[in-house]
Amino acid sequence: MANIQQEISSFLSEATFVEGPILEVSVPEAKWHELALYLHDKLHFDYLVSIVGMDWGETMGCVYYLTRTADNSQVSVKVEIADRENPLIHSITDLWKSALLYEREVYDFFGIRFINHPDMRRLFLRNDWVGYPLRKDYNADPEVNPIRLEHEAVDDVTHAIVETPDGKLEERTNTLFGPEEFVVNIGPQHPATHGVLRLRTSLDGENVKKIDVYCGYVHRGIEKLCESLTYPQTLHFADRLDYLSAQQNRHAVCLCIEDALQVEVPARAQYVRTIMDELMRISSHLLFWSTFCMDLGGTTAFFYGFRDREKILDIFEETCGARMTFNYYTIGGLMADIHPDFQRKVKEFCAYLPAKLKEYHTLFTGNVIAQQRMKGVGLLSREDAISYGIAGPSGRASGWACDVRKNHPYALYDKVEFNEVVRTEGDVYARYMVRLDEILESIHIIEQLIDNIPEGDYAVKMKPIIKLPEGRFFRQVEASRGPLGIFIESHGDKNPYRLKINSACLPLVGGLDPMCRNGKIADLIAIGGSLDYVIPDMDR
Amino acid sequence: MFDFSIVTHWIDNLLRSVMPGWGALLIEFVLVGVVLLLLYAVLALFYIYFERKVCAFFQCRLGPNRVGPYGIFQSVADMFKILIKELITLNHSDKFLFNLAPYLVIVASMLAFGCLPFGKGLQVIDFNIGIFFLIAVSSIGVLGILLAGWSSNNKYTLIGAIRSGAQMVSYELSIGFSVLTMVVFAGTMSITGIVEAQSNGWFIFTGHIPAIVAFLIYLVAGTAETNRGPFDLPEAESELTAGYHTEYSGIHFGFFYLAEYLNLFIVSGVASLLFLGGWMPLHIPGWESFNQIMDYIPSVIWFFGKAVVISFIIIWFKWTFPRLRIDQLLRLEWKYLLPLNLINLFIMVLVVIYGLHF
Amino acid sequence: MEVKIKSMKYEDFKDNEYIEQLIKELKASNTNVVVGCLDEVIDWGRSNSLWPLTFATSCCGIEFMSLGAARYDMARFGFEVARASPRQADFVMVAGTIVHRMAPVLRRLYDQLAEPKYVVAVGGCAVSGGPFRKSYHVLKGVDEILPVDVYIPGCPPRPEAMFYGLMQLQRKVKVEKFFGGVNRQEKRDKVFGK
Amino acid sequence: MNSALFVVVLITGLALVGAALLIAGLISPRSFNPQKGEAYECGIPSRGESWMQFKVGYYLFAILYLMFDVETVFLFPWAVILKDLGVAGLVNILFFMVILILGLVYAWKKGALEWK
Repeated sequence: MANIQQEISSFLSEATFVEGPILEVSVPEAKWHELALYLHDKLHFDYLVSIVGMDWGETMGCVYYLTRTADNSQVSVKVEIADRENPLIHSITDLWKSALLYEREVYDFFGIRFINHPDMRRLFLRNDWVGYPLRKDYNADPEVNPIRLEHEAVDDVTHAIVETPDGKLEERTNTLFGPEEFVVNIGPQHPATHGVLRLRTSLDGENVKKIDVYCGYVHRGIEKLCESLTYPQTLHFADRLDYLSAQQNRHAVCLCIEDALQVEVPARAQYVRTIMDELMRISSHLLFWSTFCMDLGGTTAFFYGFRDREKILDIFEETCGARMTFNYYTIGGLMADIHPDFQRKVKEFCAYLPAKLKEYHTLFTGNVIAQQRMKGVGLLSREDAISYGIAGPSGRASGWACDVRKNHPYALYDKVEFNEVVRTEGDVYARYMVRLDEILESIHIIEQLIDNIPEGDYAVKMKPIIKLPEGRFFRQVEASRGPLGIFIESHGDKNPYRLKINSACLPLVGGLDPMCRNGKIADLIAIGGSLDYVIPDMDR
Repeated sequence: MFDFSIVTHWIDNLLRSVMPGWGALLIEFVLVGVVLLLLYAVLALFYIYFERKVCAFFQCRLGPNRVGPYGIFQSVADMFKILIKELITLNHSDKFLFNLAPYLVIVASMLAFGCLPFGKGLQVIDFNIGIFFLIAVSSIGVLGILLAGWSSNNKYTLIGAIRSGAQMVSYELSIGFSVLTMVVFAGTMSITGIVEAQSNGWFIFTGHIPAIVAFLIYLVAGTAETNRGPFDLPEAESELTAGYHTEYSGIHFGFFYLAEYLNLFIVSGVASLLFLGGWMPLHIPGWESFNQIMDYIPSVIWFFGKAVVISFIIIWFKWTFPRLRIDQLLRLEWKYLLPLNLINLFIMVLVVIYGLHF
Repeated sequence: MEVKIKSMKYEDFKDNEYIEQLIKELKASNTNVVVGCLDEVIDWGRSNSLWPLTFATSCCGIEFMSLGAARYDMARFGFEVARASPRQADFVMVAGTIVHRMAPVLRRLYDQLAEPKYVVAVGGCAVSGGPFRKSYHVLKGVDEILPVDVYIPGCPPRPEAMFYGLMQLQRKVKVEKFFGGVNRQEKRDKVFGK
Repeated sequence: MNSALFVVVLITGLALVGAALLIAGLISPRSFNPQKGEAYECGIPSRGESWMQFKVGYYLFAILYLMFDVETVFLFPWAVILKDLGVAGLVNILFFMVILILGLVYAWKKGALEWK
């Protein structure tokens, strides 16, 4: 850590540092791209985890979180600019591909435009939206942005600000789709996009030429809502983000807040949290299997997957009282103790599932047609996976060992023994197999813990009003679809100054276009299914 | 074995005894039409119900069970509803072709339906080139699908239609060749002739290996012809929303829905008449008493029983296999089925010429 | 008159006033016997064959999927065929949050549904905006842009609750007057002018 | 008699469609709004026409099909009388078949059977 600080300060004397769990570097905007180049090329920070847009009142800016995949060391860079009217920051899309979507998101929420970004359109909001909602001075009057029932104009060109070699800024337009192209909308209302994602797809017969992703069809403004809620209240949104990894999401928020407060969570709660996380992962992967098979046309598989998922939901329901939005974890522990039958049922389930997995493999994995549809389709190299930030099971299928549970262990993951499932093919089949194998690993984790849940409190008693100390906090957990990061900037109040959810699914759609090019429509469906994105998670 | 031509002749004589010949003929024609229509509708409804129940049991569900005992009126309710649903007219479609498409689809399946021998002496159209005619008319259906997809002026339907064009056209070949193989064996194209030729044993038994291969190819190609099962690319729901009939509503859509199930029946009916002896009971040479018992089962039951069993297999395909991709679909046909078919035809010719069959 | 739904007792529907009101209106309108009988047949067919549009935006959509899956199996009631094309669907289950960007899309889907069509608002978000009610980008209930027939509260509602709501929809369909009621022929000129 | 029955079946099919459409047209409900008649494309207005030039790959298979289907038509009459012709019939038709198969081999070698 100190090492990185030295290297950066020797490279750039203007940089100032704030020590913390993650080193924070502040640079002036003019030097930012230079530093980014240095971080990427010389220090090998090849994974851009997140770009957090910020509005500090007087100034605006971004906080970048970077990771070096070689040793998983992290660094964050803060770039601050004073011009609120026409904020401009240099883009880093030339270094990290995941910035393509992240910077558009910042533009959408804060109006910060990125120099040299090829595509400065709004990401989540309509292109005729007035104002930038996450700015502190946003006019929230419904009169300004009423519900519009006319369709937004289709844009076939994008606008960009380009810096010419002599340092001048120029407005340019880039063509997305030519007038003669056969452009089909796949989604928002489409059975295979797993929700309301819109893919504008240019087709040549059956072949996909280009995909342009439109998000925001279920953008609910959670980050803005959190700013007016107290910390315990913000928790309940976590369940509704990626509802298929509800427990893990909530775990992330709790971890972040507990970290800031430096609360020690009782052992019993740690055990239960780990087990619940893994159960959630199993249920999510089962749902992945069901829907993926259905996308490929194997309808019966859908029913088998759901049949077994219901068994997990039964276990959840007994303890948490709900089938989907559990509201179970809380700051400092759990909402309630586990149900007396919990251990017995979980053990029964762990004994039941492996046999069923074999059945899945005979039904679907071994099928000739399924194999032909999956193998060699949607290739993603390790470098691309890192550059596009495609982590989680999809990244591990490309040979990138990116499991947060191993790299930055939380809860009990450093105490249990499990393998990180990594495959190297990087195709649809690998992504499919990684998930099915992860189910077995999760069962293995649960089996190690379930008999050893210690007695004791399930939660520490917290003060009725929770106030976080000032500072920036960032925690990640491994959700079912990849690392979910929670960023909180606290100004010492009872509600967060800014809460940013770094979703695991947004980078996944960023990688759709390169993966699907020159494939067939059917491949697009298979690739989309294998990435297993959840739209409300990426839209927030 | 009861010959249904006795009944038809009796009705014919009765009518002729009370009215002039042309009147009797007219009434007979109307009767034929009505019976055919009823049979068509009832079969389609039965098949819809049958498929739902079968797939429900594959999927550990119950399937429809609220409307009528065991839900048997479910498909009736569906048809009622579809009949009175709105027919949407599109703004920028080719209206003539849009409206023509369902006619083509239904008429094609109706004509093919009329060719099937439902029982002994129970057949509407019986040409000496019957099986040839059957293949010819059933392939009109693809025109309907093409027109439906093209005329809607919708990108999904267009892709669906063109997919189905490439698919149907390819698998038509396999159907043609496997039927040809059986025609070589039977030595006749007349449907009655083919069935009569199987009185001593069904072709699938007497024609041994080439007949079995032809049967398997026919099953695969027939599944593809009906746009079902792993070959449902033209209406691939997860890719093209509803495929070529995305824009069809109400009874317009109902026609495609009906025809899909009727085509399933026709394909299995043809399979049963070519390979499993049509309405011919199971006869095993030498087991006279067994054969006599088999003869007591009415021919109609034999035919429908065989057809339903084959349909069950085709439904089984659908609910087991994932969907093929278009290039795999065409590769399967042109690189595997077609050469296999040609070789199989050759073997069959040798078998026939040298009398190697039973 | 009782509106019967198989295997669900009349008393088990807790809010009968609305249906009673519909029946009263039906009786007051004095249809003749033939039309009345036809109506009954048609309503029987329609209520037992309501096909949903496969539409879901968020959490409730997963529960909607469980509704179709093995344990709950909505095919039993005749909600068998979830159609992906609005031309062939009978009702749209608005399962999940509807946001500003989605509003025109949903409206278009509703417009493109073939008559007779129904809307079921599933879950807190579709009913009122739910936990996101105060957000800048969320509709405060889907009834701001569509006429809703049945509301199913919950976050997300349990599949049993969804069944209850769907049965309510069936009951509503059962007492509808088809001739001169639901099928009144709207004039094209009224919408488009001459 | 058979051709008359053929017409009867044809008319039955037409009548089925016609009658059902008539009933549906008479009693089915109607509603009008500007968006209804437009193409359904996942709830988004379409961009441009969908009637446009389409990839040639599909037609290639149609042409191949033509070649083979016409040949099968010629084979059918031969198939019926094969038993009478015997080995001579086989030898004669072999010439024909070989040319046909050569066509397939040629197409295969040319890569026409590969979807592009």
